[in-house]
Amino acid sequence: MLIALLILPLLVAVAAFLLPSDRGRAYLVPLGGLLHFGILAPLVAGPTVTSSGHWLVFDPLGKLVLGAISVLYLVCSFFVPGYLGHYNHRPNRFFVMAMLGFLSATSLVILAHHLGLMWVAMEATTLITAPLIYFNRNAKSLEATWKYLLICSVGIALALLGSFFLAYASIKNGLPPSLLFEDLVKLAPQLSRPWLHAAFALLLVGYGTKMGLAPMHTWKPDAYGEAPGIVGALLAGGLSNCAFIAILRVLRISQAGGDGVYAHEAMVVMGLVSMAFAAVFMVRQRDIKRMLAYSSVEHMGILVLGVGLGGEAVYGALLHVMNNAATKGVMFLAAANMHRTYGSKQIADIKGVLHRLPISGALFIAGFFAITGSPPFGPFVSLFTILGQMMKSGRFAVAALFLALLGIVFVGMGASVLAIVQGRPTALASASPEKEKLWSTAPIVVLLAIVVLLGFYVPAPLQHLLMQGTAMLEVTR
Amino acid sequence: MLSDALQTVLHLLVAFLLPPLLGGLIARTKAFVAGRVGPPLLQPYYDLARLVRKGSVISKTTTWVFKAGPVVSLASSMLAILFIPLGAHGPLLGFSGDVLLLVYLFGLGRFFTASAALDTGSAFEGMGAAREVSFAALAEPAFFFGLLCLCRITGSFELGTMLGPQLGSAWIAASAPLAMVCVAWLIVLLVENSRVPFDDPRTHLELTMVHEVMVLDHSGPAFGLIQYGAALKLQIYAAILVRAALPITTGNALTDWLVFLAGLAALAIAIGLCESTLARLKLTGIPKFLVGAGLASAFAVILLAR
Amino acid sequence: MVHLVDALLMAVIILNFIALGSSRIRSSVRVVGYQGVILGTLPLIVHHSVTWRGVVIAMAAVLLKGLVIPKMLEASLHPARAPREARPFVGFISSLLLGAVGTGLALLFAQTLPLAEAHTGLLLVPASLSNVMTGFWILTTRRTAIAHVLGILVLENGVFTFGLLLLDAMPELVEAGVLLDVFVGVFLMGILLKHIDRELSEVDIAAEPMTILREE
Amino acid sequence: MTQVLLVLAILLALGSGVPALLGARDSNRRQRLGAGLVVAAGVFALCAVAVSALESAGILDATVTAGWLMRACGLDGMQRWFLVPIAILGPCAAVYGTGYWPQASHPENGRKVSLFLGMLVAGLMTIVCARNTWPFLFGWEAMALAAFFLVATEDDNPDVRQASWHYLVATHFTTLSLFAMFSLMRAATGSYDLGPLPASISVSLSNGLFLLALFGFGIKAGVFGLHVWLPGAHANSPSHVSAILSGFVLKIGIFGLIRVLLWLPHPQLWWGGVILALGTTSALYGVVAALGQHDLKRLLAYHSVENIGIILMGLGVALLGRSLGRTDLLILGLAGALLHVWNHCFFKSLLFLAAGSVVHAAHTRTIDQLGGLLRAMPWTGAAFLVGAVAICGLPPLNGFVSELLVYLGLLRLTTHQTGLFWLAGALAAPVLALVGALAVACFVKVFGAVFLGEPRTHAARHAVEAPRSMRVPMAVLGGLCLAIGLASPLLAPLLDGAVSMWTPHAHVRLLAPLGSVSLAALALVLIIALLAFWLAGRLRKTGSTRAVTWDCGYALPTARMQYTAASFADILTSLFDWVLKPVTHLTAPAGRFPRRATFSSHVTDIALDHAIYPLAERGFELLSRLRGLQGGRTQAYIVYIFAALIALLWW
Repeated sequence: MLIALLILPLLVAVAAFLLPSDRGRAYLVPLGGLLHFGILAPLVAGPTVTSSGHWLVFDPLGKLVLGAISVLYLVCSFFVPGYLGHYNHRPNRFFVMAMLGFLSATSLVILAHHLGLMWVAMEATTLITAPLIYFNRNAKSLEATWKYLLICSVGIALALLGSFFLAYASIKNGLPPSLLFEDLVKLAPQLSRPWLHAAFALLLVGYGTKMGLAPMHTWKPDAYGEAPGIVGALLAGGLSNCAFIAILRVLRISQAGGDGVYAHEAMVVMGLVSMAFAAVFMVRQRDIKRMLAYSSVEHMGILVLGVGLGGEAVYGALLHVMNNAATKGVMFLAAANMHRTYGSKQIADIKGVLHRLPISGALFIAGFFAITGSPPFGPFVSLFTILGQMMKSGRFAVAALFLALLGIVFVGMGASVLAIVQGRPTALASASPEKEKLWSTAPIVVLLAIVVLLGFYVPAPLQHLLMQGTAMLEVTR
Repeated sequence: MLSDALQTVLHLLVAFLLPPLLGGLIARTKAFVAGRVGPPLLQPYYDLARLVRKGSVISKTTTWVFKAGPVVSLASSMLAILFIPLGAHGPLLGFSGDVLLLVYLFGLGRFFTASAALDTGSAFEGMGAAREVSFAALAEPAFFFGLLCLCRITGSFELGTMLGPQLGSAWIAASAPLAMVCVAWLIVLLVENSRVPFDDPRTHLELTMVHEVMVLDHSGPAFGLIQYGAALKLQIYAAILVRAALPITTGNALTDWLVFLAGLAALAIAIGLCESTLARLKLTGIPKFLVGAGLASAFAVILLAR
Repeated sequence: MVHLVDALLMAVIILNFIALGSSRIRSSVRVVGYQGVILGTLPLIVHHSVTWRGVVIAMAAVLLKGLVIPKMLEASLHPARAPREARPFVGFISSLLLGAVGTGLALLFAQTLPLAEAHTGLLLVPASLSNVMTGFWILTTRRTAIAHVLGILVLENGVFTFGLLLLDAMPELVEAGVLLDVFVGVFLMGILLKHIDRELSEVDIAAEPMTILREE
Repeated sequence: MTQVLLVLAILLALGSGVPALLGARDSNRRQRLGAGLVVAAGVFALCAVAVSALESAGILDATVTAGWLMRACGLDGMQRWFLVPIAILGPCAAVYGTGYWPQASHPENGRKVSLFLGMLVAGLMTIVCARNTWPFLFGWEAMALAAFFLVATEDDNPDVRQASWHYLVATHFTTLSLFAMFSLMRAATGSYDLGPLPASISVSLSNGLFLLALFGFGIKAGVFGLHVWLPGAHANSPSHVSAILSGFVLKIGIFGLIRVLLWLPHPQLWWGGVILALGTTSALYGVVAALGQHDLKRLLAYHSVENIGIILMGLGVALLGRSLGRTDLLILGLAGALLHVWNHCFFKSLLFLAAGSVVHAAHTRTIDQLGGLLRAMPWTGAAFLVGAVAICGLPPLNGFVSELLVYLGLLRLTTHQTGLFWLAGALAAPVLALVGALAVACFVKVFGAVFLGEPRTHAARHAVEAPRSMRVPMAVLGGLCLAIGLASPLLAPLLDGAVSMWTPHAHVRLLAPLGSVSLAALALVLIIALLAFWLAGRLRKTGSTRAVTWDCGYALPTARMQYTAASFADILTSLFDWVLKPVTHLTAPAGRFPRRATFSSHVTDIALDHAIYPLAERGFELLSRLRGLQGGRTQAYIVYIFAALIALLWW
């Protein structure tokens, strides 16, 4: 069954390659999404599934993250045919294939329980998203893709070195050579501490580059800024979370190996640094998508910060994975609608969205309130839980910094968001024929509904998974 | 000896019939100093009687607010005087905190008098109203710090007690603060009742008036109400000041009344002398003077903290 | 055996210095190719038991790293327009010095990590870290896009060197995957290099290329 | 039962905008339906208050609610006290809105206003009855965001945009400090349920919580220094929204402060001192700034700062009493503050509604472009007059009663014998008196300039009275002002219930002469009536003639000769120009035949224009300097990666 999750999207991708019609091909993306979700749903509801040889394991952490990605992908995929129809002068064969391959690659990252396999899958996601970022085929998107590939390659190389270090940590002490996570966790107490220590640093930096933690985030604003909105949504809500889960898996080994204090503190610092970097660049940001990219940096920081704090903040962070994915989806898709209508993603050019595109505008501003942690949206619950842990463990300085940075981000982001949604639309935008259609708004509404629902109520199965996931990351000393 | 009932009747008579006489006394004093014969002492009463019988000229611009001005300001003064002790005789009404009622009743009167002035749409009356409310606002702290002194000394917030028999002994313990309060209150009295050196009721140039210019358009019975109300107000301030300065309670009602009335008369004569000898202050100098008075009475409070 | 390995590793390190010091891109590409060839053959020497799958992977590595990738990179260099020089921010002498410092630091860092008995005395870890540092220097001191690709290749060669310590632990499937990923990555970069070449005019190249996307 | 009624009320209010949202953009009928729903919500809320009062008195036992709901919400004495005003004000504003902001004439934003007005009321109700952190914060943000959208109703106007932005930033800082405060409280109690904190927590934690509450709720309440959002938001939103903002949204800050202060152990003496000092400063600054305003609604907004100051003065006295162990101070101060919450809610919203009618009729908020409206708009004028007299704290209306309680608290503090704390009272009370007198000056100015004299512009000349849907809410609020002024003892049981949350078995009437005040007010009304009757009789008998205003012999006065509001306030504003820092623009007449000469001046806000803006500007400047970090060079980016790696390895 797990193999099907990996193979089916690839099969659909092959179909996309063979299908001659550009219009028809676009519909393969929702088809792939549906298939993936259809296989995934019963698996998530069921017990932990392990493939023969333990290379692929579908554990609670994986269920949480892959579930979020699958839902986000499914919802976003309904946006794709209309979107590609709008740009019907561009060939979409590689775009559609990459979209489907993305699904397969991300699934593999999350399912993989082998350090090397996970690395291979992670690198595959980088390679497969590059054509997605280059969709617009202009100088800017070229530069963005280049930087994305280059910086992520450096990061991923360091991650590979870290994986090797980790493997060597067991060989050094004469343990049976295995790169399976479960084995590593089991053997962790006997691993060589210096190697483990260095491995965690390398892996945190390496996968942190992919996740977009500052100061390794530098590719993010460029890539998110130049990629189509829907790709931005998938990168922010999907790919980043893949890297996050990779870090979590390594963290478990580090914890079990007795190096947990260092790992946790490193994550706390990294999280705060990411929030700070994001805050700096979100103030007076001129580009709407870059703004969202920095927001993604901020929230990736919050994720590692939460996990670094431990306790109930881990629960908060895991919940925040869902919240952030859905909310980023809302914002990126709404931004894509604005970009199409206004023909620009410069904040100075976009005005009066609430008048011109009332639904997208309302959704965008709702997404803004959600992502900045306002009740009653989902992110509030997760942020508040993380904050609660800070107070509980008496880390008042961290809490003060956290809140101050949230405040700066709110001010920075709010000024831009309000400048966009309020006011009178420009003459250019009023003249544009673009209209709000079902395909361009319904997916966003669904995502926002999820965000609101998660704010009021965490469904019991999800709650169960979250508790299991939290238990997996509990510090055992 | 005067019976209680008789004293109450006397109190009412002094409260409501005496006020115009103070004005007469002041005018008489001024005439005396100027070497004139001056109007009879009872002239204010004749004026009132004449006004009540006269017809009125009312501006076309005005509304009912114009007529409400005199009514409300007189009504508030009439209610206020019931809470004032006249000499050693306690007030007719009283409750803990009535001192605040007094302050705010004057505020109510001021509100409506000034509004009535603005109702005419006249630039001069607007000017007068502006001056009236501004100066009154600045006089407020001076008056209030004095009240606070009395509150702290007597431990009561009821005018009857604050100005009651304890005050006599308090003068021995806290003479300096009380003296300062009396000075500050004299200034407040002069400001609130539009006397020289802060205002000149006898001036003939509207541009320089404060209170009188506000009522330029009133005539007839309404103007009568205003004049009577002004007299009542003077009486209230005078009664408070006299009691604060002369807190003599002999136990003999007749003596007490005589002391009080003599005090009132002396105050009226003093005001008359002031008006005869002092020049009117420059308009822009008045706020400074008022702030100074406020600081003086604030200093009195701080003196109590020793 | 050990001496042979160490000698080859020394060669790798020396190639690093050549790559750092050479001013012509074409020769750098070749240098990196030679490195690839050496590293591709090393597993066969280090490995105690030679399996046929190991041989296949080694052959593939030699082929890809030593031949295909360098050829591809050379092909992406437009004969007329492409820059011949690597145009570094830092002069070549300084580059060399930096490389020496980097290699020294790498050696120092390698000293802090304890090795298994079988591996003590081998130059594997220092060589690996030296490659990583060299890759880093190339990446940060060169201006042109193709130099950056070379930097990445050197960096990855370093990681690959370290992988030699783990030959027993790493399943061949994963090894193959790593190799494939590296190749596809460089392949994609090669495609992009062509596009970059097409997009940028001479003027752009003379100025600072690829810096449109930034915060002001 | 209480809980069920509460939930119903909240849901009704929350959903009141839905019919409008689903209907046509210009459907007045849907809007009226929505207003009806808000009225129903108000009725349910009042029923809940009654039921819970009966339940707590042991007269009624109607507990039919599930446990979790009981934990989520409920009504104690304090909550009942705060629920009543919003249950009255919400419906009044909604009904007023049907006449003032009909969807048919505002198709572009009418539905938005209906929707968020309901949400605002629902949020406020939720906050008041919340017993747990989550509903409290949900209600809080619903309130905050709904208010934001309401302030931003006319977002094509740059002033409105700026005002809504200031509001949004301010309210989010409140939210963040509430996050910190509630999570700290949770850490102390181990539960998200709201309630007293254990005495085991440290004094410094208690102090920290006090400061957080003061900052967070202080922003919402509009305490001086944190009031920066308030004038703009009140001035630029539709008037019925301003009414709720000023009438109750500010009070919710007070509500939060009062509740949290009760729960904190180790009350320090300096808490009361700080609050008293802040209150005094706010009161004085509010009224002084109001004097300098040219915009009718802005002026009213600054008076909100003033009145919040008065409420805080009462609260400060109560806190000092609590720390000093003086129950009498506590009861008087708290009762004064609480009663002033009601009173300010009623008279300030009355004033805003009346101001709304003026704007509705004359299409301007500039005081000096109005005038003489009383003749065209007798009801509105009368309503404004009632509000003005009440806000100045003048008898016989309600403002006097609450200010009297605060004064009594201050005076009692003044007579406190030990220590030097009494000086705080002795310095604050005269300031309050000054504030009262300045308020009189200010409202004489407004009432005179807007309603009296001659109309100054064409628009003012052609104003017409507001429709009945706008007059009825004003009448209700005005009636309440009068009723509380004349019959305050009737409120004593409810007030006792609220005050008893702080000190058991409080009886306000034992300390405060509510009965005497009512009698005095009645006597005053009676005397006024008799005198008015007499004067009317005399005038009829002696006869009167109509003529032009006597203007010292000038026979043809025009409206432009009238004293303007700005001139009226000049004596006082020039006295305070060191705090108002007015900006003047002068085009002096020049040449032999001078063309147009103009002069204008406006006062600035000391906190916004002289503290926050320069500071924010500095901060942003600093941040901009860091932007070079993302300078576009890949090489630098790779250096970052290695720097991070080395830092982590070095650690």
